Formats: sequence, C-alpha cells, structure tokens
Amino acid sequence: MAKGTVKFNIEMCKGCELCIEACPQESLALSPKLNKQGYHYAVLVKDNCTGCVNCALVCPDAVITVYREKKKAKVPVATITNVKEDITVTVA
Amino acid sequence: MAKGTVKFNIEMCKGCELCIEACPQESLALSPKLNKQGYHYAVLVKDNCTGCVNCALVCPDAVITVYREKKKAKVPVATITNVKEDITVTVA
Amino acid sequence: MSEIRLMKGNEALAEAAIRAGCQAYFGYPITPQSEILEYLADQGRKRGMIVLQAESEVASINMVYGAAGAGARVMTSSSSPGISLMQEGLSYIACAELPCLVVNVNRGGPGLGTIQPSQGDYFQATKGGGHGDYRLIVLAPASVQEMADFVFDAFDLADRYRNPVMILADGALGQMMEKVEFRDYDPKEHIPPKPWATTGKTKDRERNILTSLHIQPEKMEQINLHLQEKYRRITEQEVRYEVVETDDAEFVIVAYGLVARIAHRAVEIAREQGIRAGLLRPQTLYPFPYQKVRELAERVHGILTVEMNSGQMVEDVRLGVEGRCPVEFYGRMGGIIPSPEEIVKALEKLVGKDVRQAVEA
Amino acid sequence: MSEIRLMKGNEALAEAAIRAGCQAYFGYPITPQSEILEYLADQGRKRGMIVLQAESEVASINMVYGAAGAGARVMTSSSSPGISLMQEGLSYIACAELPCLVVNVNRGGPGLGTIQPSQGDYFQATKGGGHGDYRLIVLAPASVQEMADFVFDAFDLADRYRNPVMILADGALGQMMEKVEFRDYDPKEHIPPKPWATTGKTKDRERNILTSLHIQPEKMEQINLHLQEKYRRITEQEVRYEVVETDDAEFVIVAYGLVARIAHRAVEIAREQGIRAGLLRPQTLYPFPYQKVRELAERVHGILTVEMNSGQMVEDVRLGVEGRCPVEFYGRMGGIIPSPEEIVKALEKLVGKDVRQAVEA
Amino acid sequence: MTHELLIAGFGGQGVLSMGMVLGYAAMIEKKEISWMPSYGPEMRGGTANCIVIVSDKRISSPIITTFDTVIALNQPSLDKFESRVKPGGLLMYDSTNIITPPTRTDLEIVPIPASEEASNMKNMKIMNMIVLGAFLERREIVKIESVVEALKKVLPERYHHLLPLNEQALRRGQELVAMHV
Amino acid sequence: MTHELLIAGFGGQGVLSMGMVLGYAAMIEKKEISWMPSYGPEMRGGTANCIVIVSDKRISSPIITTFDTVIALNQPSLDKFESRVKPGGLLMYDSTNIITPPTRTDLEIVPIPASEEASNMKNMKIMNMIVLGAFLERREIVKIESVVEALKKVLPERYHHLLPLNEQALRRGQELVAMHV
Amino acid sequence: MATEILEQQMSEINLDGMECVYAKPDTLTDMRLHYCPGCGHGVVHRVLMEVIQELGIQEQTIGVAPVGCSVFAYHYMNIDMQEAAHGRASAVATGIKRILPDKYVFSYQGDGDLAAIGTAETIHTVNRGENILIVFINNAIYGMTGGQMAPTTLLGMETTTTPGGRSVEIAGFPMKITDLVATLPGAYYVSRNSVHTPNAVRYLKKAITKAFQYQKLKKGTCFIEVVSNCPSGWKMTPVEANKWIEEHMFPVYPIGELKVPKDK
Amino acid sequence: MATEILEQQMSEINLDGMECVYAKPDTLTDMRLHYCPGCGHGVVHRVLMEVIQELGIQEQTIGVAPVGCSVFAYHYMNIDMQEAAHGRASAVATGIKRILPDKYVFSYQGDGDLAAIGTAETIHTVNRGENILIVFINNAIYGMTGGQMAPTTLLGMETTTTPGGRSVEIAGFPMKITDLVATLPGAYYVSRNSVHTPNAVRYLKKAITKAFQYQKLKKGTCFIEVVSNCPSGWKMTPVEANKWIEEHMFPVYPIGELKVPKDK
Ligand SMILES: Cc1ncc(C[n+]2csc(CCOP(=O)(O)OP(=O)(O)O)c2C)c(N)n1
Ligand SMILES: Cc1ncc(C[n+]2csc(CCOP(=O)(O)OP(=O)(O)O)c2C)c(N)n1
Ligand code: SF4
Ligand code: SF4
Ligand code: SF4
Ligand code: SF4
Repeated sequence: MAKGTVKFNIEMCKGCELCIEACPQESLALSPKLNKQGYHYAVLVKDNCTGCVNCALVCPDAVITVYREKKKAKVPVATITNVKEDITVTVA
Repeated sequence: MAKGTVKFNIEMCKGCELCIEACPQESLALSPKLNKQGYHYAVLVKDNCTGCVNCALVCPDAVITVYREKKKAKVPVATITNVKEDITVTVA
Repeated sequence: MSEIRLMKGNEALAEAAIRAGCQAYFGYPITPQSEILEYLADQGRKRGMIVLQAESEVASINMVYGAAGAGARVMTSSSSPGISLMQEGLSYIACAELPCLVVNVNRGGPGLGTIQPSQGDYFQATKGGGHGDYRLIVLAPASVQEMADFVFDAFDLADRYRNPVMILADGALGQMMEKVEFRDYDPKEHIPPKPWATTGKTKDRERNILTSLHIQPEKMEQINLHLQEKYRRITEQEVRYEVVETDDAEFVIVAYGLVARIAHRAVEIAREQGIRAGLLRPQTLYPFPYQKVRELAERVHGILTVEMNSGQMVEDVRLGVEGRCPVEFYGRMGGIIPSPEEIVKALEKLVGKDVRQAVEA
Repeated sequence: MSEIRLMKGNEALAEAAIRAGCQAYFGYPITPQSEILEYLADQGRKRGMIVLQAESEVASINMVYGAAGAGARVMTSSSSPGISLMQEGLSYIACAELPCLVVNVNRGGPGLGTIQPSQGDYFQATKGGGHGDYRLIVLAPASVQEMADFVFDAFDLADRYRNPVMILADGALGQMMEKVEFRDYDPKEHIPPKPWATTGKTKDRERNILTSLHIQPEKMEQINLHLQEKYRRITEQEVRYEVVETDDAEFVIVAYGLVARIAHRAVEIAREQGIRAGLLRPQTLYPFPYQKVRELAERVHGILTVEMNSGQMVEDVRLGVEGRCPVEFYGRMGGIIPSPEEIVKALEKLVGKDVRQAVEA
Repeated sequence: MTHELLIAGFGGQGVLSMGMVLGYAAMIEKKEISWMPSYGPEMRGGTANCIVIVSDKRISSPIITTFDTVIALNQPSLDKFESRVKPGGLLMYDSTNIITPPTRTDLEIVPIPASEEASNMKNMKIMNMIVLGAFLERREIVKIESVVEALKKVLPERYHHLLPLNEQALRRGQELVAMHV
Repeated sequence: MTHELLIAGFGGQGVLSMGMVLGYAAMIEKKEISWMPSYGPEMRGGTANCIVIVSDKRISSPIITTFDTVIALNQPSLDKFESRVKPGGLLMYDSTNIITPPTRTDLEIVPIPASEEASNMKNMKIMNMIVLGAFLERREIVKIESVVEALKKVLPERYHHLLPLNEQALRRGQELVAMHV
Repeated sequence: MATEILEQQMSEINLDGMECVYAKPDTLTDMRLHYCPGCGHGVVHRVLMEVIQELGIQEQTIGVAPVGCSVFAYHYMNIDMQEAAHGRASAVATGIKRILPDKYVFSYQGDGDLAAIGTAETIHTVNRGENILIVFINNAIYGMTGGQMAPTTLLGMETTTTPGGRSVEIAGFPMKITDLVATLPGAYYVSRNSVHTPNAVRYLKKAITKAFQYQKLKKGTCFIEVVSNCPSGWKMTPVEANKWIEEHMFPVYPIGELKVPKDK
Repeated sequence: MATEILEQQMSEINLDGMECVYAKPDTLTDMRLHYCPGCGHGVVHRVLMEVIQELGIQEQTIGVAPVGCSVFAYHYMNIDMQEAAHGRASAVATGIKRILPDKYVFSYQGDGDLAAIGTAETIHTVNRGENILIVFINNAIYGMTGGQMAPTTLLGMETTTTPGGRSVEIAGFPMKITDLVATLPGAYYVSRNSVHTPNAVRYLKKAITKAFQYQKLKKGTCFIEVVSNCPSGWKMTPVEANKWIEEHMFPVYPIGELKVPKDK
C-alpha cells in the first residue's frame, strides 16, 4: 500500500462530503469548525491515506491536492493514460 | 374490360400532363387549344377509357371526374377500402 | 369571501388569472417571474386550468395563438429576453386579432443583463417591438394589488377589442409580498361569445380562417386601416392614470409602476421642503395619457420624468408637452431602483433651472 | 475600374459586402431579400466568403454573434418577420458591443402581411425592438446606389463604435434594378485591429470574455452608462441627411428611403403649382436629425411627414419640432407606395390649413 | 422624355430578360432607367411581369399603376393589365397565344404573331426579342443598335453565338409591325 | 412608525419564512407591510436574504440599501451587511455560526447563541423563531401574540402540532436577549 | 383533327348507364389552386379533404396552414383553419388541441417550415405526444421563396443557395427528420408516402385515414411525410419531376411505415 | 478530539519524499465557484480544463458558455470565452468555428439550454457536422431558475413545475436528445458519461480528451452528455444525489459511447 497524503484548500471547501464518500480508506471527515464561508470543511482524520486521488477527482471545487511517496516514475493517476482502451464503464 | 369515361373541368387544368402519364390506356392528350389561363388542357382522345381513376388520382388540380358502366354494387375506387391490408408500397 | 392575503406579485397575478377564468397558460421559466408558471402548475391545474411548460418562448406565444384562436381565454408570461423572442408571434397575434394576455416582468437589459427590476422594455411594449404597425394595450401595475386587479381588466380589454394586452411589471413587483384582495368576478359574465374562433366549421356558417397574410397590398392596407381605427377607439376610451396633488402643483413628476410609488414619496418630501410637486402615474402606457400631460404642461413650470431606464417614456411625455414647459429626465439602469431622495434632488435641479429662467427673464 | 452596372438593390448590396471585406454571411431566405443570400452563395463563396444558410433567423443572428466575437466582419439579412425573431440576439450583440451589419428589407406587416415594400419597422429599428436600453445605428438607403454605398459605411461605423448597424431598406429597393457604381475600397485600410476578440488567449494577454451578463446592478448600470455615452457620441457625430430646396421653403416634407424619391417628385410638382416646398431626407434614422428638424421648424409654416406606415418617424419629427410649427402625416400601408400626386394633395391640405390660420388671425 | 412600360406573360417567355435588355440598352444611351419585377407567390401561377421606366430625368418610384405601354404575352396578362394602359397608350400582344383580343378603343392596339414567328424561326427563346423589336419600331425609346450591344452584356459568353439570331429576331419584329399598319 | 429590516443567512436557516411570519403578524395588526426576497443566482451559493418593511404609512420601495435592523445568521451575511445598518441601528447575529464578530461601534450589537439554543431544544428548524423572538424583544414592532397567530396562518395544517414548540422558541429568544444586557 | 372531334363529343358525352366513380370532394373549395402546374401540394390537399369527407369529420376538424407555398391551404380546404407563423404550425396545433381535445387537429407543413426553422417545435410536439396529425411535405427545397436549399435537399442537388450542388462541408447532410421523429416515444404512427403515382396516392389516402382514426385514441402524434415534388424549384416538367422522385429521393427517403402502433 | 490534532499536523505536514500526483490545473482560475455544494458543474469544469492543459491547447481554445447555472463558466475557465443567448451556444460556436477553423471550439450547455429552447440549433449544428465539441450537462432540471422541469426530467419526478411528478399526459416523455444526435450523420463521436464516482470522472476525462483530438480531424461534431446532479433542485444532499443518479438516471440515460468513429 502506497503512502500518501492530501492537502485541502479549506476556504474553497463547501462541505459537500463527496470526497469523504469517495475515499476508500475512510480517511476524511468534515471538521466541526466552519470556514469563512460558513461551511464545515473536509479534513484528513486518519494517516492511512494512499494518495489514490479519488477524493480530488470527485471534488467539485478543486479543493484537494494529492501527494504520494516517490516510486519508480509514474504518471499522475488523474491523467487518462492509465485507463485501458477496452474498459467500458461499469456502474457500481 | 370495364367501359368508362372522364370529364375534365378544363378551366382548372394547368396542362401538367401527369394524368396523361398515369393513363394506362393512353387515352389522354393535351389539347392544342388553350384555356383562359393560357394552358393547353388535357382531353380524352380515345374511346378506350376503362374508368380506372388513375388520372383523377394524380391530378393536382382536381380537374377530373370519372364515370364507369354500372356493375353489381361497387364502392368508388378512390376510397381506400379496395386497397388490401397487406400490400406494401412497390415503387414502379 | 374576499379576505386579505399576503402574496408575491407573481403569485397574486397567477391567482387572479385563475379567478378571471383563464383557461390555458403556455410559458417557459425565466427569473424573475417563474413563480407565475409554478403557481399555475400547482393551483391552476388543481382548478382545471391547462398549464403547459413549452420548449421555448417562441413556442409559448404560438401556442397562445392557437389556443386563443380556438376561442379560449389564454395567457403567457416571461421576462425581457423571453419577450424579445415573442415579437414575431405578437405581431401575428395582433394582426389576426386574437385576444390574449402577455405578462412581461421586466428585468435589466440589454442582453442577458441582470435579473433585477427594470423598465427598459417600455419602447418594446408600447411602440411594437415586432414588425409592422400594431399595438398592444399595455397596463403598468404599481403594487401587488394591481398585479392582481389588472389581470381581470387585461382579459376584459383583450376580449372587448380582440387585441393582445400586455401587463408590464418589473422584477420587484413580481417578487415582493404585499397585501392583496381579490375582486368578486364571474368569468361567465365577462367572456363574450367568439363566433370567429376555429372550433370546427358547422353547417350553419362559413369556415373561420385566422390569418395575418394578405398578399394583395390593397387588402393588406384595409386590414391595417381597420387596426388603426381600432387603436383610435382604444386611445379614446381606455386611457387610465392616477394623479397625486396636481391641482396646485408647479412641478409634476411622471412615473409608472414601482417608480411611481417612490416618486409619490418624493412628492411628499418635496412638499415638506416647500416645493409644490405633484405626480402623474400612467396606468395604461398604451394608450398613453397625452391629453392629461398636455393639460398639465399648460399650467406647470416643469415636468420631471423618472424611469428605470435611459429615458423611454419621456419621449411620450415630450410628445404630449410639445414644448409647453421644460421636461427633464432622471433614470437609473441595470436593475437599480432610484431612492426618493435622488428623485427629490433631480426635482430640485428642475426647480432651480426654473428659478434661473425667471431671473433671466 | 469602377464601371457602371445595372443591378438589383439586393445584389448591389451583396456585391458591396464582398468588396467591403465582409468575411462571413449567416442568413435564412425570405422574400423580398433572398437574392442577398443567393448572390453571396454564388459570388461570395467564389471570392472566399463564408456563406452559411442557417436553420432560422434566430440561429443566424447568434452565428453572427459568434463570428463577430471571433473578430470577423460579418453580416446577416432578412425581412420584417425574420428581423422580429432576431430581437433577442440583437439586444445581446448590442450589449456585448459586437460590430456587425444587419439588413432589413422591410415588407408589409404586421404578421405575415404582404411581401410588398413597407416602412412599418421604423420603430423596431430605431427604438430597439429588443429588450433593454440599446440602439442600432440605422441607415436608410433611397436608391440601388445607396444600397451599395451604405454597406461600406455601415461596416466602418460598426467597427468604429463596436455597435451593430442596420440598413433599413424596403422590398422595392431590394428588387428594383438601377445603375450602380462601386467605390474603390480597400478593407485592409478600414478594418481596425480587434484586441477584444476571442481568438485564443495568448500568453501576452488576459483572456477575452464576451458577455452581456452583469448580475450586479451596479456593474450593469456601469455597462448601460457606457453604452449611453457611446450613443451620445454617435448622435453627435453621425447624423446624416439630405435636403432639397429647403432654403426658401415654406413647407417641408420629411421622408426617407424610397418614399423620399417620390416626395422629391412631389416637391417639383408642388413648386410648379407655386407652393414653396422642400424636402428633408434623413439618411440615418438613428441617430435622427432632430437638430435639423428643429432648425427647419423655426422658419417653415408646416411640415408633412410621409411614410409607408401608420406614422412612426413622424414621432421623431414631432420630438424635433416641439410645437414650433404644425406637423401633418400622410401614409400608405400594406405594401402600397404613395404616388407623387397623393403627396402633393396632402401637402395642399397642410398649406390650406395654414392659409385658414392666416385668415383667422 | 419618360416612357413607362409593363411587360407581362408566362415565366418561361423571357418577360424579365426582355425588360432587362431594354434597360441595358437605355443605360448605354446614358438614360436613367429602373426595372422592377413582380415577385412573390403570385408567380407560383407561372405568370411574371416587370415594369421598365426609361427617362432622361431622375426616376422617383419604380412601382406605378398606369403605363404608356403594356406588352402582354399571354391571356391572363392581357386580361389583368389592359385596363392599366394610359388612354392613347400602346397595347401590344402575342396574337398566337391570346385568343380573346383586347376590347378598349382608346388605345393603339398592336397584335403580333410572335410565338408563331418564333417557331418559324425554330427557336421559341427569341420570341421576346421579336416582340422587343416590334415595340421599338412603334416607340423608339432606344436604338436597335443599343439593344444589340446590350445583348452582348446580358448574354453570358457561351451564348454569344446566338447574338446574330437575336438581332434577326429584333429586325423581324420591326418588320412585323411595319407590315401591320 | 416605519421599521426597515434585513434578515440574511443560509437558505436552510428559514430566513425567508422568518420574514414572512413577521409580515403576517404585521398584517394582523393592520400595518402596512412589504417583504422582498433576494433572488437569482447569488442564491446558488446557498445564502438568502429578505427585506421586511413594516409601517403604518404606505410603503414606497420594497428594495432599500440601509436598514434599521440587520439580522445575520451566517458569516458571509454579517460580512456583507454589517455596513448597511443605519447608525444607531440594531445588528443581531447568531453567535454560534459566526466566528468573527462585527466591528462597528455605532450600533446596538446583539449576539444570540441561536443555533446552540435550537440544538438544545432538539430542533434546528425553530432557530429562526428564537431569533425572531429575540428581535421583537428589542424592537417590538409587532406583538408576540400576533406572531403566534401568524404562525397558524403560515404553517400548513399538518404542522400545527409544532405551534407550541415555535411559541416556546419565540419566548426563549426573548429571554436570551433579556439576559444579555 | 382527332382531338377536335372528341372534344365535341365531350360536351354531349353520354352518361347513360354510367355511375360516377370519382369526383372532387366538397370539402375542397372550388377555388383555383395557385400552385404551379404538377405541384404535389394539390394532390395532398385533395386526398386530405377526401379523407375528411369520407370520415364525415369536416365539422370536427381544425387545420393549421404553414408558411410556404401551401400558406394558402385555407383557401382550398373547406374547414376552420389557422395560419401559423413560419415553423410554428405544430405549436399552434398544440394550442388548439389542448383547448379542443375532442376535435381533430392537423398541421400541414413544408420541409423548410417543419425541418429547419420549426425543428424545435416539431421535435417537442411529438415528444409530448400531442394527439394531432402532422402532414409533412418534403419537396427537398424552399418553393415559396424561390428554390433555396432545404434541410432535406439532397447532396449534390442544385438550388439557388447551393450553386454547384449541396456539399456536406458547407451545408451538412440531408435531414431525415421523419426518422428522428419515429424514435420519439410520443410518436404513435409515422409513415413516409408519396403522390407521384396513382397507387402512391391510394396508399397516402390510406395512411391519412388511419392517422385520423388513431387521433380518436389519444395515444400520441401521427406524422406523415409525403415525398413530393417542386417542378418549378427543380426546373423540371412535372413528369420529369415525378420520375426524379423515384430515382433520387426514394434512395434517401424510402417509402413505407416507420412506426406502427404496437398495441393492435 | 482527533480531528483537532490532525488538523494541527496538516499545517506542518511533511512532504519529504512525496510527489504531487494531483493538483488543480492552472487553466482553472482561482475564483471560488458559485455553484451549490456538490454540484457536478464544478467537476466537469475542472476535467475540461485539465484536458485543455494536458493537451496544451489553452491558447487555441475558445469556449462558449450557456445560459444556466454554468453561465459564469467564463469566470473559472482561463481561456477566451463567449457567453451565448439561452439555447444558442451551438450556433455561436458555429459562428466562431467557421471563422477560426483551426482553433478548438466547444460549447457547454445544460439540458434546458440544449434540449429545450436550443433544440433546433443543437440538431442542425450536429447535422451540419460542425467541427466542435458540445458538452451537455444533463441534470434533469432547470437549476438556474429554481428547479423547474427540464425536457430530460424523469417521469414521476417532482419539480416546481411538475408538482406530484412529471406526467406524460401534460409534459410528454423524458427527451433523450443524445440518442437523437447520435443518429445524425454529422455526429462523429457521441458519448454519455457522468461524474458521480472517481472512475466516472476518469472516463469523462478520457472522452473529452478523445473529443479534442478528434476535432483536429475535422470529421464532424463531438457530443458528450454528462449525466450530472442538482442537489439544490433535487432537494437532496450531494451524496444522496449521486446515489440517485445511479438508481434513477442511468436506467433512462445509460452510460457509454453511443457513436464512435468507424474509420479507426
Ligand atoms: C420567420 C420567417 N422566415 C422566413 C420566411 C420566408 N419563407 C416563407 S416560406 C419559406 C420556406 C418555404 O419552404 P417549405 O417550408 O419547404 O415549403 P414549400 O414552399 O417548399 O412548400 C420561407 C423561408 C418567413 N415567411 N418567415
Ligand atoms: C430566452 C430566455 N429564456 C429563459 C431564460 C431563463 N433561464 C435561464 S437558465 C434557464 C434554464 C437552466 O436550466 P439548464 O439549461 O438545464 O441549466 P442548469 O441551470 O440546470 O445548469 C432558463 C430557463 C433566459 N435566460 N432566456
Ligand atoms: S469534495 Fe471538495 S468541496 Fe466537497 S467536501 Fe470534499 S473537499 Fe470539500
Ligand atoms: S393532371 Fe390535371 S392539371 Fe394536369 S394535365 Fe391532367 S387534368 Fe390537367
Ligand atoms: S414552387 Fe414548387 S412547391 Fe411551390 S407551388 Fe410551385 S411547384 Fe409547388
Ligand atoms: S442549482 Fe443545481 S445545477 Fe445549479 S449550481 Fe446548484 S446544484 Fe448546480
């Protein structure tokens, strides 16, 4: 399991919880605190983040930056190049 | 072969010749004369009309009335009832 | 059973339409008037009205054409950009003489502009934004109460003259809540027979044809002369306005709709300051009260027209005044509502001018 | 290389557009102006112009929006009903300040009306048939020669002021053939750079945004004030008109377009009959020559406005006159063109009135 | 001098081009000219007409209601426009196509067997030139030479081999009226 | 007497209905009233506000720019509208939701822990009634009784069992300010 | 010569023992049609009126005329009619039908009217399943305005706005709107017919009859395209034009029923 | 409590030996989006801008914003943009593309904009095969105006104009305009995607990337529908809304590519 972490631009966060839902590691939660916009913002609450980028992908407000332990050269997950040609979308 | 005849409302005729084209008996022709509109109008030029109604059906100007020898009760050809349910259009 | 209710202008207008026996509404959502469609989609349908959300304003106005032609009391509503899309249809309806109600809850233009209140569509409503010589009867409410009242009047006028009628409001009148009381009104007593409607050609009559096409110029001129004659009757019989403290007024403010309420307050302030001010509020923008303006121009020292636009109705005021007294204009645009204080300032300027003239003389 | 040619007004206008460096035309057929699209579809395409027959006038005007925004010299054309459909788009274009040419070969309305010549769209063209406070610069040609000339002027004005320009002609001007000579014109010398155009955000500049939406009233009012300031400049600098025998005139006819030619003849006849008549022909309907009208009103005994409508420009004439002299109107509608003799009769009536007044005095 | 002329007939009869050629000829002679076609759905029926005004003064309206000359090439046109000729004016028509002749007595009425003549000359297309020649014989508002020159302008290059034939037609038209006195 | 009030907060906080209830109460007291909501895409962000004017004179404009009282239920609203309170006016806000308090010194500033109180009372929905109660304690432009009666009108029948709770909330609001002197 | 003589006979033609097997329906007025010689509009008008006569629904039928050559349809159809703005006939018909749900309502539209400027109204009217009949005359050209390209104009086809023939680059593809319409759930019966031969006319009549019978069921929109001609716009004789239909139009717009009621 | 502490760490979080694997693209401005919490518009905006950044075509791309909640798209997309009248974005895009044939042009439109008032422009733009990309956000409702029915609103779905749910009788059927578009010969690539899960976002990005690459070929219109949400209009939390998409939207608007280039 790769080790990773995420950074939140908390003032941009609207507390929609989509990242929390998307995180397979259940590493995220809303802070009891409010940002200036008056939203409870998302934060990392466990240290088991793998840097899978799922949270960043579903975030509507581009709040999240994702980091991961350097490995042998690897392209950012977020680019399409690692999606195999033949995969068809499975709804699940 | 049924015996029939046609009557032309010549002042309505525009000499488009579609009836002439449609007549299987080649009974129709354009008159060398002009009607008040200045059109050579269609006329019956042979006495072999069978009253098949083809000319009247294609006439864009409702010029033609068709008559046929009385037979056992018969519905006007122009109504759809004599078109069989299953016929599909054949282009010819 | 007329209890007083607190309602949004848009809702009051919609409720009035139901009570006026409006049989069908065709419209497309747009801020700040979507509540009309929404209220009718709920209340209207429950009470037997046909309410169809069309694919566009172009479709809406042409559905209105068809339904009105079928003899029904019908309406549509929109706001500025949507009304622009209806201009061709309105020209057709006016020429085919189909009675109907079109509501424009005016927002700030041009273009997509802003959704805040405006009076920028005065020219479009009164001079005919569509092609050709036609006129809409245009009513300008100034309160939620009038948003309701004018609906009854609008439908009756539409039927009386076989002419489209427009209610020209603004975003604030549509969105604000005020007290409103609905008049007792029985549609049966008001809706006339419509022998011209296309309801199916019965043996006892010739077929009815509703068209605006008359390819022969002579015929088309006849149609136009007939319309002009109708418009003459309308200008004679249907002019409506309200005057406030004009009897002894030396300076008169002319304003309509929401602005007239604010101008009213300005008149009060001005009088406190010793300026003999008055107010003329046209309730019909077409027909416009030229006669009343002329009469006032004869005796006052100056007229100030206030609008939420760059100066549109002021042209009609000038046409009424014809140089008899100075005419000034004060306006705000883009959805900004002028304050009573601003208006008083503008009035003071006019008064000042007047004084200077006096001195010069 | 300017040889004289015999051409239809529509064709001359189209040919001029090509010579004026118009890069794209988007339009939809409608009588009596389809020759513009047809001529360009042939000649225009051959000479490198983009000519697209759109699915409707609504699409056409919005394609013009996009192409003008991309920095091109573009145009569309239609006739009355089609122009009504463009009103929303025109309001957007005016607010986004996109330079373009819109041609209206006016036919008789309202509704589908007739395809014969008319001037029934004067209000729509000059007061803004669309929503909000905006103005088109409106040029009114009176001959096939001007159908060509005004195209060059229109494009230059559009670019100079970043404003849509309309050429308002009529069916007869579009269909008739007359002599025409094309001016020498090199687009390169006339088309200014367009740094505001959306051609792709290069590193050296901020992104370009073309929009008419300004949700904050304060901002939207700024936009409106900016537009009004531009319109003020236009009214100061771009008024154009032609006068005929007005120096010693006691009575002046005001007419534009084809009607002005007929009025010109009427003036000749009237003078033969000893009436000191003159003619004022506005070439720009917006901006309108109020100043010139005022000046004439100061010294003449009466003004007769003649139009092929129920009386539209006459309102602008009255706004210029402001009661300084009597103003009468004579008009024909539905596609009928008044004859010189009719106009002279109308003039005699005006003169008669004047005499009577003299007597009464 | 101003001459106001209306030419009417079937679309196919070259009514519009006849007027156009006349216009070009007038232009060559430095005259003022306006040509106004009928347009719109009335053409659906197949009839067309154009108003040609030739003058040495500025022309005011291209659309007028009465004419110095009316040339009618089919029956409906004659029926429709006979009444529009100014008293003493010229009414010329194709006597091949038109059965019921005009009835007015206050006009100069000139029937021409133009279609018949054209078929004799084996080309219906030149019928309109025969008529134009005939018209100019009666009202020389432009010279035949100018018309011939105009044809060069109007006809696309590829039809220039037809110029002699068209000129013949013009001359033939002149002869036809000259005969008919 | 005319009182011009602005209520602002998140959409979900019952800002608009709070103003509406006040309006009905004023109507019951035969006062003139106008209620004007914010509308349009600025609401996308989730914030909403309404202007309520209660008067015994005719009301001219429903839209004004400065207020006798501003009630702010979230931070953005406070930040946006603090400057719009007339000098000496009342600025009331939900101290649970709002971290950075107002800074003006020329106002009567009243923080209320409304949300906290509401959750104590186990129903966030009545937060707005707590605030309303508090406001009326400071500016009695209508009587609490009228508000209670108004609630009957505004609340659909099926919610009438909540009337007592709402009344409690109003009273609780009054107490909260009463304490906070 | 022969014709001469026969024409004589015509007048005193003897009809003893003869019965009339075809005559113009009374639902068609006696007014002369303004259409060009051989134009298909006349045939479709007549067939429509025959059906209305035979179904005896003249009193219950309201028609909507388009803007196009058939703008004057109301001169010829002896029923109540409204003339709609260009492209909006189906919206107008919707307005009528919603007010008079038990009457028969149809719109009659050309390809420019229905498939260009009226595209949105057409698609949404059918998608709503308005219980009306839409008669769509596809002559691949704008007749009324003088022969400009229509959405249905064939590739390579010459029109006044496609000199040298329609090209995909400039003008895109022929629009098969009837195929689009057939995919909409609101469409109940969709058929493509023609009037270029006597049999074609018989089938058209059959289709229109069905459509009016279906309208009673209130199960959705009936849509009938008629692949027709425009001799004037095509610059052909009517006979040539009808041949051209078979050779060039049918390959792109094949005749037949595109959608028939499942529930029968 | 736990979060507290971790938040402390956040600030002085240690990134030694870490590489950034995901960051907001520069083609997206830093302006806060005005969309409601959880709205899909934000995701689609971001993905569009990621693709433009990765393809390096920021300088060659012109976008067209619609009228709808995404009317302000030009605030967030750091490229040249035009704001079109409601429903006319594809016509505006056509105008731009015809003038700048070698630039990349896309329109971004909601379901009201594209499938209601803009139906004619949509159909004809694709039928002409304009070489542009149309991004179609289907959230089955009119968000901007406060939650009215859209052409794509599901049957039975509650909106402010369909109290009690959309019924066929009154409002017809949900409009599957993407299916219509896919049948048009001018359409080169047509795909239906979503953004409700991380994988869905990956596939959308892939589709958009293809679309821009195809645009170079000038072989026709690329059309991408994004089945999205409207938490505010649907009156759900974002998380509920995205679940609702799978359960209710997908059965009517199934995900996948509807048309892929034959010639590859
Ligand atoms: C708004 C508007 N735009 C354009 C026109 C001009 N116009 C009249 S009919 C027509 C198209 C006719 O073609 P079609 O619908 O195919 O019918 P057809 O004449 O071929 O029978 C057009 C463009 C119009 N009357 N109104
Ligand atoms: C001509 C016109 N009609 C109506 C409107 C009002 N309006 C603005 S956005 C919109 C629809 C928004 O819905 P959609 O396109 O689905 O986008 P969304 O807001 O859901 O993202 C409407 C009807 C308008 N601005 N202009
Ligand atoms: S998805 Fe983005 S906006 Fe939503 S909670 Fe997570 S970080 Fe905040
Ligand atoms: S089909 Fe009719 S119009 Fe044509 S020639 Fe025959 S009778 Fe005359
Ligand atoms: S132009 Fe074409 S469609 Fe119109 S009537 Fe003539 S043949 Fe028929
Ligand atoms: S209203 Fe709907 S579509 Fe609009 S921003 Fe909010 S959630 Fe998004």
